Amino acid sequence: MAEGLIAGLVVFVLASFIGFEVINKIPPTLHTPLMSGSNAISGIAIVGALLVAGDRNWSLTVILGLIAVVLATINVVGGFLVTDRMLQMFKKKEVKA
Amino acid sequence: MAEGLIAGLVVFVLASFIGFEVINKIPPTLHTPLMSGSNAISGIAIVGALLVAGDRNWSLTVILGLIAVVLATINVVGGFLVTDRMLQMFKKKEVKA
Amino acid sequence: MDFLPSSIQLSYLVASALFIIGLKQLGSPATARKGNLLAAIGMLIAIVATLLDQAVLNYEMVLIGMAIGSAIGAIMAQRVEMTAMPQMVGLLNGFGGAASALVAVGAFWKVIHGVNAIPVDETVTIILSVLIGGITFTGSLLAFVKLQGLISGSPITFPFQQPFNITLLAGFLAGSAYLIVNPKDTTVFLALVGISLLLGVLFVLPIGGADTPVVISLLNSFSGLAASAAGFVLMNNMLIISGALVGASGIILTQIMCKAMNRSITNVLFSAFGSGKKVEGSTAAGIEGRALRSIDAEEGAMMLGYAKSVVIVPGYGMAVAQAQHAVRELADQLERLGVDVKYAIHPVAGRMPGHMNVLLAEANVPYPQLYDMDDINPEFDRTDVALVIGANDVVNPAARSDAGSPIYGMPILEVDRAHHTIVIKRGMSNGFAGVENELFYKDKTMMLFGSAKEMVTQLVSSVKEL
Amino acid sequence: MDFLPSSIQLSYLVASALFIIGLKQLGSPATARKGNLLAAIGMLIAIVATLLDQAVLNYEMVLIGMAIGSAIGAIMAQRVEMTAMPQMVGLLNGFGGAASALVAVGAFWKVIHGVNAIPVDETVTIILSVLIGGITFTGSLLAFVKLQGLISGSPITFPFQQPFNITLLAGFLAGSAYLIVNPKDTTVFLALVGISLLLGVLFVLPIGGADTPVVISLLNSFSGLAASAAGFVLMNNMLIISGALVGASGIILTQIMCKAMNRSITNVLFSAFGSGKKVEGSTAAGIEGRALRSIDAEEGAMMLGYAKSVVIVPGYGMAVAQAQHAVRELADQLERLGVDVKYAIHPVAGRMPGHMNVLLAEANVPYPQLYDMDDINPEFDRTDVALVIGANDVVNPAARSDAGSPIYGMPILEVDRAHHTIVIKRGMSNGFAGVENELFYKDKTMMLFGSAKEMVTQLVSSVKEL
Ligand SMILES: NC(=O)c1ccc[n+]([C@@H]2O[C@H](COP(=O)([O-])OP(=O)(O)OC[C@H]3O[C@@H](n4cnc5c(N)ncnc54)[C@H](OP(=O)(O)O)[C@@H]3O)[C@@H](O)[C@H]2O)c1
Ligand SMILES: NC(=O)c1ccc[n+]([C@@H]2O[C@H](COP(=O)([O-])OP(=O)(O)OC[C@H]3O[C@@H](n4cnc5c(N)ncnc54)[C@H](OP(=O)(O)O)[C@@H]3O)[C@@H](O)[C@H]2O)c1
Repeated sequence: MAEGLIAGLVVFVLASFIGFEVINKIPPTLHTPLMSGSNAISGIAIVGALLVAGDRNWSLTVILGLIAVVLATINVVGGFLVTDRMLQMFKKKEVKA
Repeated sequence: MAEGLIAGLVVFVLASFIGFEVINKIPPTLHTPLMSGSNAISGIAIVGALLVAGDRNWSLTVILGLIAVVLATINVVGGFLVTDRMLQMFKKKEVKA
Repeated sequence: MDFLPSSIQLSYLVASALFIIGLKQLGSPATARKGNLLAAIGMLIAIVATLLDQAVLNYEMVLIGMAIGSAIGAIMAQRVEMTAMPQMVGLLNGFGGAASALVAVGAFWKVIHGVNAIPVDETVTIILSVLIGGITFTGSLLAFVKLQGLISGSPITFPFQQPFNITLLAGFLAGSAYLIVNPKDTTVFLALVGISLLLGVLFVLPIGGADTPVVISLLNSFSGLAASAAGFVLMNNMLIISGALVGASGIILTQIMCKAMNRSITNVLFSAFGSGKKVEGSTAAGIEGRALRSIDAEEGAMMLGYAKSVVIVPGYGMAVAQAQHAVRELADQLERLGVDVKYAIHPVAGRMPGHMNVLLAEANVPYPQLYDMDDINPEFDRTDVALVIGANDVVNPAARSDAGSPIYGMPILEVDRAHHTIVIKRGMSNGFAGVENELFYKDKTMMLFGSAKEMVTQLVSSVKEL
Repeated sequence: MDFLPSSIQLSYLVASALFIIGLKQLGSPATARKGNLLAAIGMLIAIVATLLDQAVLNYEMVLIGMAIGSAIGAIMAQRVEMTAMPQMVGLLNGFGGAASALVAVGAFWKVIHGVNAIPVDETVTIILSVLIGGITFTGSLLAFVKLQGLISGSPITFPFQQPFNITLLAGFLAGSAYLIVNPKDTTVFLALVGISLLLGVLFVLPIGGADTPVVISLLNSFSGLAASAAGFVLMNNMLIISGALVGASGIILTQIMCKAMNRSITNVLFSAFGSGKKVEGSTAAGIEGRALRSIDAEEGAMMLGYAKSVVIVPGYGMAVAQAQHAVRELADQLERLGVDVKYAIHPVAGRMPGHMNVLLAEANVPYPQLYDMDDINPEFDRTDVALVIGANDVVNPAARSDAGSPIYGMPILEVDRAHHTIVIKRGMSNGFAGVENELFYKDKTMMLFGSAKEMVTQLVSSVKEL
């Protein structure tokens, strides 16, 4: 278990480095879409929710998991769609400019 | 084992992303030191060599490991020192400029 | 808690890579939309891979849950106004945090009903996940409620707030320690959940409505960390990686906002945990009696129409009034007359980073016409008219000159260097930082009082008649 | 093959983070030295942590080995000339590759003498590690030997080279397949080792001496991948992460060099595996009979001393002649006379990326005086004298105009736009790409024949007398 923890830590640290490098390059123009886009990504909690909700036997765990599934799905779907709506505007411009 | 392989793959992919992001930002001025510096880092094979050479009982493995230790140490020590020598020159300038 | 089969792990790796590439592509307007799509595809892969896991048996319920969530999410995304983006992100963010917390609670329930002893590190990660997820949930919801105007946006404080917060935190730590020793104590666990939720509320309560975007960005970072924590609970790289990416992105955006407001993160954090002593009276003495020059739209249109170069400086007021389309039209009309029109975008104009960019993009303003602060400031000397539309703090010269001002040191758009400045706002009320603005009293400044949309529309029709 | 204890794993994580931060800091001249130091500290941590592993028992021998290696490395680092950097990196790189390959061979020996069955993926990673390590080893050594001038630098080809290489590769694949089925077959394994070493030689053999830096950079990338492969063999994150970092860095540098030479990586790779049809005769017809204007150092000094602006364009010849100190002195003298002196650095001037930067830094040229190609090219129109010192291909106008030239399309420094151009070189021999340079025959061009160091020193003394 402690093994897994450290393996997880390694992955976490590396991913954080990537996050900092990648995000730091994004220009201010795109900060609002970035915020909502990364917010959509944080909906990845849905994966955890699915794993927890998947049990056949009803239990508190499953119920909590199902609520989590609904909430996380809202986060994911809403986040990506709203980001796309914003970016669509940027896109249009490009063709014009 | 296949588990470990995938865990390793995850780490490898993440580290590669970091490498690309970080290195891409380095200006041409510093490419030669970068080359020799990253070459020194590739001497990390010394860690593998130590693990392989460490056995108390003599065997072909240990002998190969020891040779690897010598070669990797040359790579590491030579690499970092020569990079430092180069960078020292850049350093001096900075104070002057 | 068991390791997942290889194919799922590999799908997770692909999904993570898509997230990273997607975020990278979000870095340029030309590729941003594709980047968002890639990230969405990554999410889809992650979800499908998870559904194929043998741990997921309860398909019907799960799919129904996802269908409900998708429907709600899609409707929300369609309905929301572009000006309401900050609260939208806040709300979605709260849902994400809640999901992470629920996952941790669910995992807790599973382990305490299992037969095995519960390892310490599992308890620790569960507690952490509940804490971060809980704070994210209630904090984001409260921020949403404030921004949406459902409750007053002004900082809410009460006596002994600081000691109370500290007591709560201490209680949380004590409870955690207890739970680590007695992992199966449900009451203590529920108490910890309760404290986490309460902390989220207390975290956001003392923060003024205008500061909330910073907090939302920070909570966005938290929601990422919550997902990572959930990943540690479930030993799932997918969650850990995506969570870390979001965590980093939120922290960077928070830093950028703080820097542009010339406040430190710790300042925002501490004033958040402390009491809101934000709203201060005017400092610049001697302003009161001074004269303003007020003009009407016709005069304004004359000045603009006969100028060689005009720089438009939009601010929060333009967002509130939804005036962006009118502004675009004004620019079109001016360009028709041969005027050179540029937009100057301050990094914290509005209430979100990039707020103005999104609004102007919505109104079809070509983005090469938008200039960053550093690029446009040297231009003001050569600008005939700077047209300030509902901006205040970001053009306040006190930031440059008045060391006593709360915004002192914040870099500003130097509109006072232009030959003339026209300021559109409804009255003389202050901006977000609550300080007087000497700019309005300068000789070169003309005030055009009224709501941004109305005024700009009037300008447009007057310019048309020139 | 077993997992390492937590504290060691954590040290590895810290060491990896130091590598990353170190590489980041290598990105700016101000922090680069500190970055290198950080990376070295990371390496130290990794080594110490490994020595504390219980698997390492044979302390004395290991420490002796490290002492020997350190001594050799330190001496090499001290002795090497700055101009000999490419071969130094090549040599060190070869050692690193050899170490990785030896680790894999050692691991193979250990497993075949173990009692357990050998899992397929372990065999695969070992084979991979041997292949990459072996190629890196012999390839780098050969590149070193070529660059050092121990053997001729010209491409070496023999009949049926291509089919032979393909046969070898096929043999390697067949052997690998066999070994996966019969993991304990030592003969086949040794054959694979042999083929790997041979492939390294064959990889570099057909590559011209001047192309070798690209190959060294690519092999540097390989040595990183070799370390990663060894990491997969030993299940060691430290090796995997650092290997990936180095792999990425090598690939990026290779790409940069290729792009600046207007060749694709695949072109370099394939012409490497194919035969060297590099050295072509002159293409620009009608050059032969044309007149050159040759001047002596005194005339050159007059032109330089009375110019308002001079741009110095160093190339490989300056490196060979070790003329950088003299060049610096010349610049000093000219500046004393009020001349504005800039250096124009082409991305592939010399034989390594950043080669000129290192040399000029050695000679104490302040780096704000160095201009990238894109920044300096628009300046040439306003430049009185462009002083080309031992550069050839990077200033060859054929790259712009002559679609048949092998360097056509390569971006160049446009010295022919300057009012006058002075070219210092020893004779009329061609540069690396082996093509004639029309620049030398232009009316505005003066040739100053002689070795770079001598000529520049003469220029210095003549300028002093002005
Ligand atoms: N962008 C971010 O990321 C972010 C995040 C957090 C905080 N902030 C802060 O927000 C502030 C942004 O500065 P800003 O200059 O954009 O805005 P501001 O300083 O808040 O000023 C907005 C001005 O617009 C006027 N206004 C309001 N509604 C209007 C309407 N319908 N029509 C016309 N005018 C209207 C208001 O004056 P009247 O009421 O007199 O009309 C007010 O003075 C900065 O202080 C910044 O630090 C920004
Ligand atoms: N930088 C990299 O990363 C890299 C890597 C691989 C390949 N390359 C290639 O290398 C070339 C670099 O171009 P370059 O313009 O720097 O060099 P170049 O084209 O190789 O020309 C060097 C010139 O210097 C002269 N020279 C040699 N020794 C001299 C001395 N002692 N004193 C004075 N002159 C001397 C030579 O002419 P004489 O013999 O007549 O004196 C020769 O024409 C490019 O083609 C590039 O693609 C670069």
